[in-house]
Amino acid sequence: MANLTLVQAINLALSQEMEKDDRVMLMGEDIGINGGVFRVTEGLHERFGSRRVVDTPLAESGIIGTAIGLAMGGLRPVPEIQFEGFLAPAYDQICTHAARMRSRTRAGLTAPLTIRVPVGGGIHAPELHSDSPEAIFTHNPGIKVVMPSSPYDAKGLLTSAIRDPDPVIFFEPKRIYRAFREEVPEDEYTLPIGKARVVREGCEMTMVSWGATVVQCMNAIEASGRDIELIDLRTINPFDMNTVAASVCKTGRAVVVHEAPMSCGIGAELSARIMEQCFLRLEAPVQRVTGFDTIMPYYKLELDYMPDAERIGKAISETAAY
Amino acid sequence: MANLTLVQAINLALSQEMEKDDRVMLMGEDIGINGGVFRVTEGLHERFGSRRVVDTPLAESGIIGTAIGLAMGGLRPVPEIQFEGFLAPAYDQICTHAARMRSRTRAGLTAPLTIRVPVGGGIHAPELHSDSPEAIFTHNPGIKVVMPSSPYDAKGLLTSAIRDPDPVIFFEPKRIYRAFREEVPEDEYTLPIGKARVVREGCEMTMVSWGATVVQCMNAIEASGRDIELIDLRTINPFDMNTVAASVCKTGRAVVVHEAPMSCGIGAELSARIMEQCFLRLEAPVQRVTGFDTIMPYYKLELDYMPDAERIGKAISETAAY
Amino acid sequence: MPVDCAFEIAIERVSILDEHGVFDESLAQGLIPDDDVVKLYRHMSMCRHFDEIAFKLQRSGRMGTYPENRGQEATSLGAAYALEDKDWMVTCYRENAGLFWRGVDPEKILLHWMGDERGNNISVRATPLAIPIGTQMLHAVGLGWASKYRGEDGIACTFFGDGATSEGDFHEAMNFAANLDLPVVFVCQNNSWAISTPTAINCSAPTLAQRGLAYGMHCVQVDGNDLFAMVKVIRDAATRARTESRPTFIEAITYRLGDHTTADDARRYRDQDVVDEWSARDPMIRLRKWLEQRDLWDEGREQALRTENEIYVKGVVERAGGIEPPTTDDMFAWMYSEIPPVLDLQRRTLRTSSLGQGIDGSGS
Amino acid sequence: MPVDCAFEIAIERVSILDEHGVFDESLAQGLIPDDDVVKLYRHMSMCRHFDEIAFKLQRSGRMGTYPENRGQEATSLGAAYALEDKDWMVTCYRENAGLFWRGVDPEKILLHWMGDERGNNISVRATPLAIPIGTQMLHAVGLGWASKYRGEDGIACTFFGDGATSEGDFHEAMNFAANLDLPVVFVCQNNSWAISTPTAINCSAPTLAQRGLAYGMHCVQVDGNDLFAMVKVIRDAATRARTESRPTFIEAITYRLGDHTTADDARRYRDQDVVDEWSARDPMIRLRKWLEQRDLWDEGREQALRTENEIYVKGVVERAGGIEPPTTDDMFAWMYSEIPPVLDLQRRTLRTSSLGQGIDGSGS
Ligand SMILES: Cc1ncc(C[n+]2csc(CCOP(=O)(O)OP(=O)(O)O)c2C)c(N)n1
Ligand SMILES: Cc1ncc(C[n+]2csc(CCOP(=O)(O)OP(=O)(O)O)c2C)c(N)n1
Ligand SMILES: [Mg+2]
Ligand SMILES: [Mg+2]
Repeated sequence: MANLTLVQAINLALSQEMEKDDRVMLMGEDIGINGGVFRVTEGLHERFGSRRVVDTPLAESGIIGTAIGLAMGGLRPVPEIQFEGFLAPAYDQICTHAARMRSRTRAGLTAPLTIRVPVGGGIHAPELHSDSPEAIFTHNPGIKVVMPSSPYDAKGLLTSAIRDPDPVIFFEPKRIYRAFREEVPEDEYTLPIGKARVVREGCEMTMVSWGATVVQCMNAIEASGRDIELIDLRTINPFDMNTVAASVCKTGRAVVVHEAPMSCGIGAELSARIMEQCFLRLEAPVQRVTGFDTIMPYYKLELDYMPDAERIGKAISETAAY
Repeated sequence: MANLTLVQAINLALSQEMEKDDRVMLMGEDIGINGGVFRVTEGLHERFGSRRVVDTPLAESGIIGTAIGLAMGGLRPVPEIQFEGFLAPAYDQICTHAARMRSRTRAGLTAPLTIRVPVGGGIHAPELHSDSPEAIFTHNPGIKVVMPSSPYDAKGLLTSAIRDPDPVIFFEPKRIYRAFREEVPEDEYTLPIGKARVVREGCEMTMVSWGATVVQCMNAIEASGRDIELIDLRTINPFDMNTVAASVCKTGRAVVVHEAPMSCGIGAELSARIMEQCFLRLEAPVQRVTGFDTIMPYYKLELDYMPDAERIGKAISETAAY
Repeated sequence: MPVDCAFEIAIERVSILDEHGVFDESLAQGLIPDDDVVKLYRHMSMCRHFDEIAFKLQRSGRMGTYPENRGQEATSLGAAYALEDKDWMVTCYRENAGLFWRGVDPEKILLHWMGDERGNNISVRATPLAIPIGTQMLHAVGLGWASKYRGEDGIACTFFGDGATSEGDFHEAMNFAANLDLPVVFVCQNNSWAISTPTAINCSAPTLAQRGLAYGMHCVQVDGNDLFAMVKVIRDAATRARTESRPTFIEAITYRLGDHTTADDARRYRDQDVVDEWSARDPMIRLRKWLEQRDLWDEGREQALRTENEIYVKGVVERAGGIEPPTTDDMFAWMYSEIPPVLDLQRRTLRTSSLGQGIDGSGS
Repeated sequence: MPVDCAFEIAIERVSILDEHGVFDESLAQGLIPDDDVVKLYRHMSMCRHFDEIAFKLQRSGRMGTYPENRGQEATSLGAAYALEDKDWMVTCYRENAGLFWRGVDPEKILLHWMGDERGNNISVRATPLAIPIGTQMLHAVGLGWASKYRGEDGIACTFFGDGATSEGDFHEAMNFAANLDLPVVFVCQNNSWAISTPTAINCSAPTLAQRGLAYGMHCVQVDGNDLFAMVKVIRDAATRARTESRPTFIEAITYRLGDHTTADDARRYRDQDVVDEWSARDPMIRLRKWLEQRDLWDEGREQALRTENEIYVKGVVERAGGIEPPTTDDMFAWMYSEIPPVLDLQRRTLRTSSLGQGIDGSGS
């Protein structure tokens, strides 16, 4: 066991998978000698050399498109996109090709790549460095979407993602890259993709979140003094509806929290499904605490945009009082 | 009044706006001499010349990126993207720039462009020619999304879109490009963006749809013999929640129908909002009849993917019986 | 000197057997054994017949949109002949001749255009026909890279049209291959048109070949209707890729004799005169003359071949048309390595709403 | 001849005042009046001071990430000097010198990096600093096109780094401008680095200038630290754009003397030796020498200028720091020309759920 930050846990997962499987290779902008702009790949270039840790040209579509080719060619590429905003130029290769290759060829060719991307707000970065596009890649079928909320989860989920035969986007909540440490086993382990984690049991209400906002949810729950069940989705696509539905059928009330804009976000999907599956048990409408339906503002206002313990707290009391 | 197809109504709107306003110009792949692959721009190159109807290089990001520049430079460009699948290479310019220019510059610069795109399945086309990405551009704030379901609406909405000071994606349901004709005024007129249309009043249930599926909904409603209120959303973003909520608060039951995959689709958002706003009036969970959470299959299976009168009919009976 | 020269270059154009029958013996030396030229001609002829039949299938409503390959056969066939089994061929959709030569079952290509994903499940090293223009070259770069990564000497050869070179992904693919030293051969089939768009709108430079100069890549222009020249430039490029791990950019000049696809009507935008001129440059005409001059071919063999082709393609069409239809299960079964529970519910019920269904999926 | 020449070209490199003080009188003839050289030097000096202060603001926690411009001032300033008010300048984020010359208030640039959109609301013909690399060139193409469309002779001049030339949008922009004959000047600031990535990974060709050959575009390489040479090549390019509506691609060779941004530590990936070499090529050093040789400048004026700069930049910082903070309303007010009802509800309640609210927005 070691006491690691999220950055360190990811670094450890990467190096262990590279150690174990020569097919695993890293590629991206500034990930080599520089160790990545967040230092997530620090030391890996030194250790594994430039065959396996590749500084690429500055071209996101090129990074993902060549990674798809590498994956179709039998490797397990782990491309990094420097910030989630720069998934946009790679959107076509991700949704048109990575997500479709298996179904298009009836599994004749597959694209088992793992796209690592820092995600979300809260670090006072310039525009397009603070967004949360997970719903976009969930509405587009064919690509798995994972987002850990802690160092332990990050290591286990990333290991699973790299070994997964399907393409995965692995979102790393940059706000908690170094926010806290956690005991993380030094040996390798996996955590199942598609399974949520019940962070905290409770019977008064269900709260669902993922990534950096899980921390805000915990704070809000503690401040509320209520007996709230908190579910960390961990995998956004395919999401673990059984765990969510079972919990809401038990508690009768639900709040979903995420940073992304509200409309057509994951919150909308969870809300709709909860209604479909727990309608007769619901004692209040599912409440969503999310980013607004606006552009994530420049950083002077970012904290006003992101759901915080106060806004979540309000939702808790309203839902409870309904 | 003339009896026009959807294609003809759009063509008429384009030529009237070009006639009226020299700032309006068309650009895209094969839209000039060839009149577009669906012949929507037929005759316009001949009439307005190659200054105002421009055949561009085969590059969707280039088309939208230069259109943004044209719009910032004071024109009203109306770029065509040949099929909705090819919005993907332009995703970055649309979401990163067109949608953000006004808020980024506090309206110092704006991008009033209207992106015309054929959308949806049902014409036995190759892959990527049959998708429905409207939710993607709704989850990304800053861009208006419009989809007509009839020639009359198409003309009025497109005229409004071109005159709108904000960027608009104007989705043209290709399945009904020539499926039927309708009386369309020859004089120019506008229809408000952001306002739904109650196609048919009813008090037993509310059905919400848009684009080509409105026709399927009508068929299903007629077959059901029930008193169902049908709302055509017409504008997807910003959508007219007041009309929807008022109707569901009246009927107590709702079915939403769309072709796009279910998860995080517009149906999810409508469902969630209906619950939020009409919870105590709801007598059944909001039902969604949508595409599956899979890639739109190659055309042998496309009709199995798309919601048809039968699937909609099932949803009607289930919701009524709940 | 305040104004001096920063860079200087010239690009070669290669032709071996031209439209007038002029043949460069020295360049052709050892290029293709006579027997193989016969085989290649026979293959081209089969492909041409396949193309005609595919066109008719569409016209008679038995197949969706189809892009005729007519007139461009030499380009991909020359390449396929020069490549090895371990190499990847990453094509667009007008390379039937090359794909069939490599062993792709023509039935698969029909299935593809019949709207059936099974047409893309092929066992040789070839990727599925690429519908989104200009995106597949990046996959070729990755495939070549994977081979190099493993220390193997397989390469990737990718095909795309003149129009495709306007897309950003084309640029990114060329740039990756050049800067990361990857074994890739880029073949641009300049057939004068991208649907109704003439090449000048997609590239107004004097040559398309010079696209490669931007990357310091070796570039060459070749007569794409000249099978011999195609074999030569691809072989040279393949060697460069295999031994030096350096990419090459090839502009193959050819012409789309048919409409863009069956959904197109080229008379709307081009003159028949030019089409006629190019018809005279058909790769098969010159090849047949060359063979006849050397007594390797005659009208009798041509007749026999025609009958053979008819029988063969008829069989292909029957197999493609006779395949049992896909089932709705197929929409779901291939999405992920294992079907997730929420999707499985949709598969089993063919419903998107779980209304009236328990969370275990039971119910209506 | 079966192998002949398809294309041949050479690219020029332009230098007027080099790092050793060598000055080409004939090329400089009539280029910049002496008075203006003094003004330009003074402006550069102000920008250099602004840069230092901005750096310090970040270090002291009063501003977010900031990209130093140090060492690259001549490139954008030379361009801005050669352009006219009616022209558009479409930059990345290392072109303060040029933007300030055109009249962008330095306060706006600070506001931008302080995380405030008001920093992008500028009244001259310049677009906001571009954060997404390689995307803004397309806007320049559209802006140039709009001017041509209206029959005006304004042009667009766009700036980007060496790294940006790897992005697909760069290619699409160049291709649109070349094929549609648009009045655009493309200026690549090749400063050797894209964060930690050396130019060779982004372009392994002998020159970056040759990127333009792919489009048949006029290309030129220039010493980007040479203000005179910059003015000359931009003026030539602007004339080509204005009178022939033809684009030009300029590779301006310069060097990033500082870290990529304040979030970067360049010592991790580059040798100080090379930085020192480039420090000697600083555009300000040679310009000051040139002025002093001609008695247009001396130590006294330098001292006075320093004081002036300090006072001026201090005022800028005070104005930027003193602006009242944005309100939450600002998140909503600028999204659309008119705020839609659903968004207005979010604005008024600062809530995303309408729980407990009537459909008219009343309620909690
Ligand atoms: C990204 C994308 N944009 C547009 C289209 C529509 N489209 C199909 S083929 C084609 C023209 C392709 O021209 P070219 O690359 O020259 O190939 P050719 O058809 O001539 O072989 C276009 C515009 C597409 N399939 N993909
Ligand atoms: C599309 C995109 N990808 C990645 C980044 C992160 N990033 C910011 S600056 C930069 C390097 C830019 O290099 P260059 O174009 O040479 O400009 P320079 O900083 O040297 O002026 C990178 C990778 C970004 N801002 N946008
Ligand atoms: Mg072509
Ligand atoms: Mg640089």
